[in-house]
Amino acid sequence: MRKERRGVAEAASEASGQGYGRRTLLHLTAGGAAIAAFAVGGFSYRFRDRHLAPGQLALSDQCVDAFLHEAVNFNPLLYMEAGPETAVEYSVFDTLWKIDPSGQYVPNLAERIPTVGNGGISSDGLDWTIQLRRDVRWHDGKPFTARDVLFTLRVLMNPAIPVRSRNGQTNVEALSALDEHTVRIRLSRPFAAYMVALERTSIIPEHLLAMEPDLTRAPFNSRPIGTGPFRFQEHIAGDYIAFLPNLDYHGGKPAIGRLIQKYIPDQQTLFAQLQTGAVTVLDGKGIPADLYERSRTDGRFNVVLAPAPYVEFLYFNLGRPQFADKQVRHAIHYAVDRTAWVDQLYYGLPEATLSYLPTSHWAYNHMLKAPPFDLDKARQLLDAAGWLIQSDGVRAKGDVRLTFTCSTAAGEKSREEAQLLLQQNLRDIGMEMAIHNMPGAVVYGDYTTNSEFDMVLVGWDPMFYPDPDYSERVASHLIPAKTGRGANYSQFSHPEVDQLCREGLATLDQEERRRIYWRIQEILLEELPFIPIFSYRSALGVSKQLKNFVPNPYTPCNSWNNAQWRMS
Amino acid sequence: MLLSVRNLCVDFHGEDGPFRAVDGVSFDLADGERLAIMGESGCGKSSVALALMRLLEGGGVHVSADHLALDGRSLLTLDARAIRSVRGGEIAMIFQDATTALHPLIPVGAQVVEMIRAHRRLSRSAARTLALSLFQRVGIAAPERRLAAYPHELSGGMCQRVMIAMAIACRPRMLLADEPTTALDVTVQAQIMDLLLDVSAESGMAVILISHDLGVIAGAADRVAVMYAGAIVEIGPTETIYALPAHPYTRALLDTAPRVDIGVGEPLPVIPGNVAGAHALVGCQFAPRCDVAVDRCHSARPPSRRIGDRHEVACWVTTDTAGADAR
Amino acid sequence: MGSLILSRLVQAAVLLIGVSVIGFTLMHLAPGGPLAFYTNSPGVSTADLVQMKHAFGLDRSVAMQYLFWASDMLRGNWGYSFFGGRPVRELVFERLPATFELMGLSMALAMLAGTGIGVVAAVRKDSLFDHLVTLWAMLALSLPTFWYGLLAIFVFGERLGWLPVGGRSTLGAGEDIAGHVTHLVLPVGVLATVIAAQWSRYSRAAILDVLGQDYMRTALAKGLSPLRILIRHGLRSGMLPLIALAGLQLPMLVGGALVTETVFAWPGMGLLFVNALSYRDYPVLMALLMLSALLAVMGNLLADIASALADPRIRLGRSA
Amino acid sequence: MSMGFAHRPRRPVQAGLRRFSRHRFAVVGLLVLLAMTVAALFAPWISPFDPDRIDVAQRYILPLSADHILGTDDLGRDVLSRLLSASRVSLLIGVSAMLMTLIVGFLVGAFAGYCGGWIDAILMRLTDMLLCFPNIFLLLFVAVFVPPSRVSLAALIGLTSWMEIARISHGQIRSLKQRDFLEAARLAGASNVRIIMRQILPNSMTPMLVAAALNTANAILLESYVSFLGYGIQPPQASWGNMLTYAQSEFAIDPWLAVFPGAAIALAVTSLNFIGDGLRDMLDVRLKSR
Repeated sequence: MRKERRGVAEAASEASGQGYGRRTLLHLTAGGAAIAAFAVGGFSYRFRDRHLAPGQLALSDQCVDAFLHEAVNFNPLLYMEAGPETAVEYSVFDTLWKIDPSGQYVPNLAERIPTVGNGGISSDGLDWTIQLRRDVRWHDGKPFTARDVLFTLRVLMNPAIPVRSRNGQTNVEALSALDEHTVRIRLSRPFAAYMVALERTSIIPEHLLAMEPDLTRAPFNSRPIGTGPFRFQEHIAGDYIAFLPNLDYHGGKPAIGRLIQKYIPDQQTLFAQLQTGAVTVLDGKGIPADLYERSRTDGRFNVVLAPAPYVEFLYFNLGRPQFADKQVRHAIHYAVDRTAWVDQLYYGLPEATLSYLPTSHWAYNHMLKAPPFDLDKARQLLDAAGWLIQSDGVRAKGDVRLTFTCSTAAGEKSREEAQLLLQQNLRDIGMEMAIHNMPGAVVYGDYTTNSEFDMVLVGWDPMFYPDPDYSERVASHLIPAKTGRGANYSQFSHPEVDQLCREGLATLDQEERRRIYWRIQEILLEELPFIPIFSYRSALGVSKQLKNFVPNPYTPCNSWNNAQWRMS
Repeated sequence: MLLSVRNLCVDFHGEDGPFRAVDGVSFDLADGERLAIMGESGCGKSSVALALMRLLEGGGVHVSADHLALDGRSLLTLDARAIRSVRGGEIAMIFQDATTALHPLIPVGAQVVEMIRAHRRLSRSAARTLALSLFQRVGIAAPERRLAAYPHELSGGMCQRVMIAMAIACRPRMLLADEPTTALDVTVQAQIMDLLLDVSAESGMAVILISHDLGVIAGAADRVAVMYAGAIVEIGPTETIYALPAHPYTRALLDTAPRVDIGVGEPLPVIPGNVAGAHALVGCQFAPRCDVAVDRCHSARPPSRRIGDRHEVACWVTTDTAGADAR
Repeated sequence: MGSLILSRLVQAAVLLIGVSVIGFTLMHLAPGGPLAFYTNSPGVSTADLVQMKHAFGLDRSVAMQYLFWASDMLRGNWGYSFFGGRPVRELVFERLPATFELMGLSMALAMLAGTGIGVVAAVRKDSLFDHLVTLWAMLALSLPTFWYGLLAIFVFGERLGWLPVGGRSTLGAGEDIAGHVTHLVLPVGVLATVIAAQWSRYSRAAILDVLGQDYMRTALAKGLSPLRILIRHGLRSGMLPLIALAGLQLPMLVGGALVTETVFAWPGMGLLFVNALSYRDYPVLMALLMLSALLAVMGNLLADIASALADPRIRLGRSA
Repeated sequence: MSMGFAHRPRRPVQAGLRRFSRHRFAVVGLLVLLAMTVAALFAPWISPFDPDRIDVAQRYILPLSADHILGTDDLGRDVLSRLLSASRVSLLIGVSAMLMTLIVGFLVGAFAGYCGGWIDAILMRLTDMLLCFPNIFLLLFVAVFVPPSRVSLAALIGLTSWMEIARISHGQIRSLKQRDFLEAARLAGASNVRIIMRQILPNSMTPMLVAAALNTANAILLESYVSFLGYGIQPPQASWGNMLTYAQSEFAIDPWLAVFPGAAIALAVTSLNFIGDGLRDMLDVRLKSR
């Protein structure tokens, strides 16, 4: 059977010199035509879709702000993913006031910042009167009024609408418009963080949304109209969002010709795009730590360090018998090699901290002392507390073994490596830590909220950052596993902290507050419901052409001043 | 002589090592003559046929001959174009299983037309008319309709008729029929053989009939060549071979004749041993199975010697005796 | 023909229902859920979660949820994404062109080149060319595509700077066909190379199979030219299994470029799928699953029809 | 056999082995794979270092320098030791996924083919359907809902790629059913299970063997894809896939970190593919190459 095939094969190959390849290809072309048609379909669809692209715009005038994640919901009250969606919010929408890099509030839609001094806030801290600017227009030309502010706040207070955060608004007792451009808000209790709550609240247009039957499904959410420095132009899903400058912006006409928010899901690709100049800003979480060294010497772009309000924590579940003993938590703290963690695994990019606040925060307690990385000390502590090494090499006390899991959202390399380092150090002091990482959707689900974890490695910010309030995560009445609300997942309960949290929110005097939060941080480091490791600092890659790019440690997003960005 | 073959050898260099399938075959064929090549499966008879058409070249197959000529023209030195005009044009070939030898996706009529137009300058419609008449000639009923039929819609016999129609389409000088009836029912076999003889007689076409079926050969061939392990061990007029087989192998073959009719394609059970690989032995290839072999048979290859009128045999034992008789 | 299509359509409907039930159940039995993302947002209270659960219909039993989903689907309502609230159909259809373009182009190129290479390799079996092709195909198929993708980005994008390394167009360049083509080069190059390697194997095997057939020898014995034999006799039957295969690869148009799209930031379905997976965006996931299943069913049907049309031995009306 | 020619008598097994050994690529593949398997089996004894031991002071050591033949990674772990340890996981996943594939595929195919009728129709149409989904699509869809581990990954890969085997065994059984010996077995009073295990299984073994080699290769590749998309084997355990994935970001710092696991995957997969090819030639089975 095989042999005569040879004859044919040979005979056929005789012809190959006579160009049968070409004819074959012709035949095959017909076969591939159907599939090629698909491709052509793709092309034509694409170009029909892009009629908006301004042919005459100089590319050099365009700023490409690139993120690892994609913004999908542009409604500033509804989106969930901080980062790219916040960047959309800052471009298209305005808040009553902003916060500048020095931590000062700057009026935006409001005429001035309300204070007790200027009468904007009543002396009991309950009545807030806010004067609005009269020269602001929505992108569709309609004037901005007090009705928009009231509408926005009412949406936040409407329990039927799943907004991103209604924090602070729960303290609102009454809302009213004194006139077209004056808003009066009455709080039910003095609430210091309300300044931040409003700083975080973008105003949405009442005239476009009041009639929407279901705000969560409004077309507005994908074609937003705001008062901000940039007008939404187009969104190519999975690709980019384009904005054009709002020529009538009340804060002055933005300097860049076109702002593009680009979505690049792979870190390596994102970085390569920065190097080739296809991307103006490598934004969001920035350059991964392991590329930080190299990016500083690359020379094709600037590296801008942007502190972010997130702190990396090891959160204990105090409901677990292993962690109920404070000595175990302290022993683990001794086994945390903060220096290696920060300097080696994260290449010195973030900043070590001993509190839930970054060290640069005004309320940071500089008296906190870091325990040394000392495994012997850890062993002694455990021995003294009666946790003795068993035959299997793992410590135990009674029938409680020092065995537990540590979870985080899978896929973040540096963090997983930190887990490995910790795992090794803990093994050396007789604890068995199993790594149990899961996709984010699982880790941050019931697993965390119902306190089903042993230990999680997370990066979290204070609820009202830059306000130092942290009651949401430490107050005993906010343990979701017990009380059904709050975010005190470690189930920490400490009467003095509860009391201090209340006091801290009730006063507007910063010195008084500093004293209170210093004490809270002191207690937390002693009680150790969680171990703070470092506060985040992103290494942003910024094209040398881009001027006025100034990161702001008090905003979750670097686009806070993008009206001032300029391409040279 | 129409066809003259001297010392034809076919060597395979396959995955199982080098191996000589045809080992020094020589014979002549006259115009209109019908020669049968007889032998067990695997004896190299089909290789001879394919070698004549130069269908075995390349890919580790080597064909050589001292002399291989059709009408005095050497077939071995023809270029690709010339050999193509010989194939189908001067030598046509039909195969054992016509149902697989026809392309399953092309209507049989078109396959015949293709053959015609490959060799004769005829318009498509003229070729089709010719194909129609050929179909009638080979006894295909309702030829109009059958032209458009696909092989799988026809019976095995019908397919073989199509093959024959295709083979005679270009009036070749010679027809190679490689086991043309093996795959057919006994009743159909006879019809096809009759048809084959008929058309060859009519056009004066020479035929080489390759078969292991003694019955078929007896009625069809003028001369018979008996092959064993790649070599012709005996060749002579049909009556002579059947009546006075000279080679022990031929004798054994004839003895098993009744059984061959039953077990088509099976090795001959009564000849002890298996067919040896050609060139594996120094002496006579048949010696290990031969019941009359002498020492010499194992040490030296017997040459083909003439022992009668057009009757040649390659056997030490027979030729020695015959030679003695002749002397 | 009609009855073939009809019976296959019935089968397809049954299958689609099966796939949807299995997919839906699997999704809902799994740990984690779409609300996890909201949970992670510290501003969302437990009461909000309950409210959201209700809004998404997640407080109903899985069976009820399925019925609601299915009846919506049948009425052409694909549902709304849990994240962003956009209609799923809109989300999917705005991604389709990009994926079709990338995958369609890659598959077309790969099938052309792969088939050509495979045919030559088969015809010249055991030649140096054949061995090289075999080696190439094996290597191309032995490393994950993301590896090639990252290598290509590193070499052609970052180091040499010849080609853009991600995205689908030069941003803001308008209708820039040249720019568009340069963006296609790397992802299509990587995908097409891998698919072509596969096709060269398929077509080589198919042609080798054909070359061993009796009718190929007949064609030679007829004195036809080798070119004619290869094309009219060889390819005609050699292409049969390939046509069927091409039909079966139809669903690749949706999911085949998953990894490549991630690497090259290609705004297609693959990215949508990966994101929907990590967010547990059930309506989007179900839509993609069903779309893929639909294409699979269509591909099967097309393969059968194509085979039936090309091969007279397959009687129409009876499933192959 | 349209053309007969004499062939040397040789026992089929011998002939098969000879054909396989003539397939030079396959022989090389087999040797490479054997070497890898032996290395994997003895990994704990031949590893120069503890594969999981972190020593940040010793990181990014280049290959062929100091004690680390293949260098160290970003945590200062010995790359060679990790590769060896990873080969245990990856090969194990490959093999167990393959076994899973064989078992599920064979059972489905055999059951369908043996029962015939509507059971056959349903099972085989389902098989066709699943076969149509891009493998990675199906795998990811399921992988998201199951926490990744060696066992679950192997099971997932196995459960999402049994369809080809089912088709093969189905085809085999349908053709075997035509033959006499099944009838004979049934007449002799053998039970269905017995017939399947004793008659059908051995008879459909050969083409499944070929598919097994190719499936193992496929499983190893799939593991790397799943790792890339973040659903793979968890640290600290190394697998070729996660080593490759982690090495991505070090591509510019230390490309060797991506080269070695890549080479290991390529070597294993290529070897398995060649072995599959060689087996195919050796057993001379006509596999529909899908």
